[in-house]
Amino acid sequence: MNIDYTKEELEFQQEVRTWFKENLPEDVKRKHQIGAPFSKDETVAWQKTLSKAGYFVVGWPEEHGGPGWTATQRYIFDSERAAAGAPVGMSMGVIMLGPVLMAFGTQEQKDLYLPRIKDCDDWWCQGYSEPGAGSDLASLKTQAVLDGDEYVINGTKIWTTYGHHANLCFCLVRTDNDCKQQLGISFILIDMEAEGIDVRPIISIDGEHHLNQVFFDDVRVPKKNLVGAEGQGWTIAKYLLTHERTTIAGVADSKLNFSNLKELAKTQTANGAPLIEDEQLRLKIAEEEIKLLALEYTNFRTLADTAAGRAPGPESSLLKVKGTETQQSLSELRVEMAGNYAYVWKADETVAPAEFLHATEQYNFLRACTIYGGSTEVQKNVVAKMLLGLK
Amino acid sequence: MNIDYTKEELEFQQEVRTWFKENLPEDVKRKHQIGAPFSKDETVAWQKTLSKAGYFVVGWPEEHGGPGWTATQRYIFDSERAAAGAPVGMSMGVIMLGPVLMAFGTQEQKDLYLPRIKDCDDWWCQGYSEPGAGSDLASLKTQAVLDGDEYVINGTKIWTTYGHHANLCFCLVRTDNDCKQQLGISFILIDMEAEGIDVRPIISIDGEHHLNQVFFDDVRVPKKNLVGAEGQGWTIAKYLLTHERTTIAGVADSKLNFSNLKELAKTQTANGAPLIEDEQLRLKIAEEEIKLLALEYTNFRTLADTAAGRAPGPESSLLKVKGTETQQSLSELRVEMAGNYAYVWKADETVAPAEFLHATEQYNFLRACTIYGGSTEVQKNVVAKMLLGLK
Amino acid sequence: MDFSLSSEQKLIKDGVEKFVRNEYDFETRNKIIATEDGFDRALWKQFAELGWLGISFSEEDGGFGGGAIDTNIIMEAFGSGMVVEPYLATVVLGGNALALGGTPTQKEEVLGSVIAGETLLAVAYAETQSRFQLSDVATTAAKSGEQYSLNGEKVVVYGGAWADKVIVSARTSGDQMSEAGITLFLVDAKASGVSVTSYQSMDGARMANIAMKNVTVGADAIVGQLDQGYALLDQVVDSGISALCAEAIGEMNALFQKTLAFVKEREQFGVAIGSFQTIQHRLVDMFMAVESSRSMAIMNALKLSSTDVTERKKAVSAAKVYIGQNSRHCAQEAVQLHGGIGVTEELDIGHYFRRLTLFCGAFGSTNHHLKRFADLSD
Amino acid sequence: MDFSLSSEQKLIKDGVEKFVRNEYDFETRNKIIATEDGFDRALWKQFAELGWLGISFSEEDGGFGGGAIDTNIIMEAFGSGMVVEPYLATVVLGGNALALGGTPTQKEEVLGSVIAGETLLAVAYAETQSRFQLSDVATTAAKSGEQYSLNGEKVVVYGGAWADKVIVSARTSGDQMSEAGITLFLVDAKASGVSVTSYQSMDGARMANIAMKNVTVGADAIVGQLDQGYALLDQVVDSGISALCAEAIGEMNALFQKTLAFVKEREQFGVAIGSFQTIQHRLVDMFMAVESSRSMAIMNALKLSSTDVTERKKAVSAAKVYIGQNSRHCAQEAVQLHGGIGVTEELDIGHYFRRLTLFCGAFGSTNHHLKRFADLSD
Repeated sequence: MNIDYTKEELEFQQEVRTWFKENLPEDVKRKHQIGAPFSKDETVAWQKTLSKAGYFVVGWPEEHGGPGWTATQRYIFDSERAAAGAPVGMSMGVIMLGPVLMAFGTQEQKDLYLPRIKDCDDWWCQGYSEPGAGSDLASLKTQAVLDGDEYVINGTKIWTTYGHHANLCFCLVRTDNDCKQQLGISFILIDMEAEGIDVRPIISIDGEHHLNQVFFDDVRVPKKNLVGAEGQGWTIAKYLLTHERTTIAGVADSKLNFSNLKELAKTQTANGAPLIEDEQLRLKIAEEEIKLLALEYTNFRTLADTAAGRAPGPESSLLKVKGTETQQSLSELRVEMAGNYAYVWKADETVAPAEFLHATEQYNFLRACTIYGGSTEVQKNVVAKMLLGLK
Repeated sequence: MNIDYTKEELEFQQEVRTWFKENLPEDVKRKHQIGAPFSKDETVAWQKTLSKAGYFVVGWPEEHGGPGWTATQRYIFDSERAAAGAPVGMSMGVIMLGPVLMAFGTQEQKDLYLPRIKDCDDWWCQGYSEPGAGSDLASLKTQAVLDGDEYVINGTKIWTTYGHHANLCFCLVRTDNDCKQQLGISFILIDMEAEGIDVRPIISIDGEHHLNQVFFDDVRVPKKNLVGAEGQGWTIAKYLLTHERTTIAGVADSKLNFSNLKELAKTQTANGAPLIEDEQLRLKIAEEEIKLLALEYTNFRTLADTAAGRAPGPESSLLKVKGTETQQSLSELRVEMAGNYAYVWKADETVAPAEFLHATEQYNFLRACTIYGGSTEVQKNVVAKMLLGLK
Repeated sequence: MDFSLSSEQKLIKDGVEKFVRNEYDFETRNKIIATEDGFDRALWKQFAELGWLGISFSEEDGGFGGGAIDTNIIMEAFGSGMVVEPYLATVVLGGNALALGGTPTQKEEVLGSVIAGETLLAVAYAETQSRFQLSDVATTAAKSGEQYSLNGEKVVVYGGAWADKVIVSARTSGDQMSEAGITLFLVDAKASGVSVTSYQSMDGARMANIAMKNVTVGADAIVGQLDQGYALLDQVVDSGISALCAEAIGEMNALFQKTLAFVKEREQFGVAIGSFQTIQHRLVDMFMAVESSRSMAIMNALKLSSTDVTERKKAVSAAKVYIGQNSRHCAQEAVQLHGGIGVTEELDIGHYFRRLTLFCGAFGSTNHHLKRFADLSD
Repeated sequence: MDFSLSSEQKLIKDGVEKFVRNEYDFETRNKIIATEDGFDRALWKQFAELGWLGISFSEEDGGFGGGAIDTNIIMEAFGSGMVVEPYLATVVLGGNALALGGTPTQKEEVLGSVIAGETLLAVAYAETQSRFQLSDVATTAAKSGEQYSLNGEKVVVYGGAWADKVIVSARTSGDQMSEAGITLFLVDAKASGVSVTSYQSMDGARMANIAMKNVTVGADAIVGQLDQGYALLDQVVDSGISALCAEAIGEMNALFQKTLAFVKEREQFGVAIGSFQTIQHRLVDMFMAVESSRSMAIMNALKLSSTDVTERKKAVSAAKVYIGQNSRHCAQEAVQLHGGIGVTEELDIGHYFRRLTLFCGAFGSTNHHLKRFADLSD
């Protein structure tokens, strides 16, 4: 048992570290640090930079244009990326659709979409949730009816993250109403510019536009856009959710966030003394650091499993639950430290220090992280049933 | 709205305060303060002292030999009793059986038992729980079959507090197996010296003998010992549980315990300084004081309801839940303050300071207070169904 | 010992609750906060006509002789509808400052006008560096002749965007951190040298930073005693905290009631989610949080007028800590139990959440008041 | 990066687990702690024969060249059965003190005898006034000629009732609180002037207070360097904490497994209580507590031999805090979910509860280590 890197891994670490040092623009770093929102253009520009360096589709194998890294390399890259203060990017195509196409897509689909994802030429969004379905994903109602060579799609999807930025959507639709719920679901790719699609904004609790409701009114989609077989959608969705969970835990980013907060506690003052001289805050910070350490080593253990060729199992649920709790408690800590400035809303630096301008926005927004990607309650149900055998 | 006492109430308070000052023996006070266990003789002696002063059956109306106090007077008495450092005594007869007999008993039963309870001549125990029944009280199995003028009782009761001290037992038994569970239960009084009764000790997690399992093997009980009608046992039991809950909350005793702890924090030292100079401990103590204040005012509100003639409703469940949580967290605080001495078990003052000798015993023993008298989980089920209408 | 309301108090309670129910629904509120002004002056007039603005003031000051309990009744009902009109800033903070420390002239001219709904007030004490410490005052009031010249900046002033007059803490002597040497001044918001930078607070209301550059006032602008303003300010802020605690109860209770209704209706996996035991116990925990917090708000109101200053301050800090912790719990649970819809602007849940988040930090965070309580208890 | 066990380690693990399962059930343990001695000397011999007592020591010291991971494997398995034999006191604390600081003679004579199962050790540092502070030493070792005379009392000494030799911290120079000036001495428990008052600790094991009155030892009794004993003691105690954390994992996991089995079997209201969602989620929380704690124990073991002392100390304190909090949670939940039977002597649950309660305070409470961690992190 050891946590040492090999010589090659240390060299790789150095290489990545140097790249971020030389290529991460100051303004991107600053925005990320204070939690300010990014525009679509800003996001795309940064992702294209990553892409040119071969640092965008980091989890992909070489045969599909990825770097073919080991699990440890991926971990090193993500740690360095986060430690450098670089945002992870809104890459649903990379993390979610890519692996699905590699596993279930036709050769034509792979040839068409994977290179465009790799080069950050498409913006994919995800069409899973529906109003009324919530955590009960399998009850989805959006219909896809085959008409000649096309599916005709009717229904609505909700919580579509950055649907207003996306030109493509991977979507779960119902192709069969007469079988067991889960077996009637298919996975299909939809052009967001197609006729009959209406994207309406949902403003989040942080006052920003991240989410949308998407309406489909007789939208025609070529049959060849089906991924996998008809009725295979639920299998694909589950495959994908497991991949999503470990990412959502966001350990590396929480570590950066924490060290920023700790620095703030030393530099910001109250009553003439640094905030950290308040014993209560000092111990709270220590406690967060300890919790992060536990999260990091749990992450290591999952990583070691992945590296050993075992698929991330229900244990990834734990990581999701604990990781998102940590994100929330760190955002609470920032609000705490902001003091009076926590009340300020959508103001600028003339009114409050930049470090605290977005503190409550983030606190608000992160309430969602224990809801999306399978809520904490659903994760616990899964663990109870799958791991503990409780019925 | 006000929390002021009337002139008469203030005089009453003074009277009670003086009595305790003059009549509470130092050794009883000290034992209670450090949480040392009392023998049967010690308990009876103290209760007889209370009884002679008219301070034993404090909740009883005048017609049955009680003082006929108002709810406020009862509150004042209990506060003064606790503040004086006097134990409440093991008075199941007073708190539980007394009210039941007054409401459901025959004249003969009243005449026979109530005076003896008042004078502390009998020690009553409670026969409710059974192995396997737990929180599902209504599933009890102990049978009482009528045979002439006597019931013949077979079965077993568990968690019988001080059953080894008791000469009498009030008991729930099944008199009918063919109706709805709840309707087949009766309430009966049993002589603990009767033939066929076997009392076996259960040692608690604090290493002390408080509890017992009682076995009934063809125990014959006169029919006149039935309280209420056959099948009325469940109604009586519910009546009784409501009475029990507010008592279990133990707000006044927690207040005394808290002020003892705070005093200890000022007088005991670590690294040459009083414990309370540790900021973390100081704030923890402050937090406990604040929680106690909330509990006290919730208690006031329930009291005001009772004083206004409304029976304590499901709100008493809240008091039970919060009150027992407080008892547990105060006991944790004492263990925390005991430092190294918390590990010492059944030792004496040559080994560790008296204040900490019983710290872990109490911490251990109080784990039970969220289990007995209707566990926290059961209380929450009750509130969810009765108050919130959740099904 | 009596925890019941008088018949007058019951009338007020019914009145305010009815108003919120019938005239201040979520949609109405959204429209109000979207206006340039950010609050509804017509409604404010209506409050004045109903007597709500004068309820807690003595009859000789033009009020109705009520007290903290009456204030709490109004604030709790306002909380249930997240009323943004500046009752706290104008009536509770500003009004109390004048009622407790105002000269006869100030009372007659300004407090009377407040009760009539014609003047809006704010109390401005926080500064960039001061965080929650009332005694940390860098703003100066230099005397020259019979006049005082005020210089400095006050930040995050509740209702500061709307105030006609602002009661400002300034240093007339002593060090920046000392309690002695602070004086309160009544300053006209339109006076020369006053500049108000207003902005939204996270609950949709308006706050302001208020800068003063050579603002000249006379000695008749002093509220309370020269150099003795700290104790008065402390008492005024305590009354604000007490009122805000009551408002928080209204918000917590609204969240609890709405969440309870939601879990009874919302179906997942073919049944109402309120049938899941985990959800049931979490609702019970919310209910307990609301009811215990209510006990604390009552405790606080009963002790607010205590002549024992330590007792008052302990009560206020205890309530702030306890209701702070419990309201945070309720707010987070309400959002989590609502799921996705709970984190949108569309539903009122998120707005209650923000309002309670603001409450937790207002006039001193939970941690600040826990320490204050501990200091007073030693 | 590799989190797997070597094949030797797997063998040890299987061996110790098998021993606990087959030869150390709850009834056996109860019999052992009820004996006068309070532990089983025959079993101790067996541990020696199996090589368990020497596993973590270097080959030149007569051991098998293992490390903290190996110690943890044994301690976790011992934890699963609450083994009371003095592995922690003798092998981990005493053994490490000699391995790290012993003279060649001490190693040959004493450590060798420890590994052979013939000598039992204890490390005695706590005093009445010292609480968790290793540097607070009032016991004195006054030099006269070539001899030292020890005076003072050590309290709550782990395994102190059984020890043949005790490693004692005493002050050879400096103030009572100073880190400098502390020396460790190897003292024979039967030496003239040593009196041992032994008693039960709450887990059924035996502890002792050890008083020394004019106990005379030579300079060859010094373990480590004169006046430099603090750093060594600190490292020794850290190794003890690390091992105890592993033991706690064994106990937590046993509680989790037993509670899981219980809720699947126990019926109330006609169904297994494990079918209630609240119970299910609480089991999941316990499971998460065990697994995250395991991560921390691994972290700790990996950093224990770090030459960066701050890194080592931070790791140890972090693990103590985290596993302390989580083990308390698990222990309380296990008892609560078992209901009445969970608070009796009869069932093992209450015994695990007590053992974990002891763990939480051992070698510094959660609060003590949280502060130590914060001090090291600033």
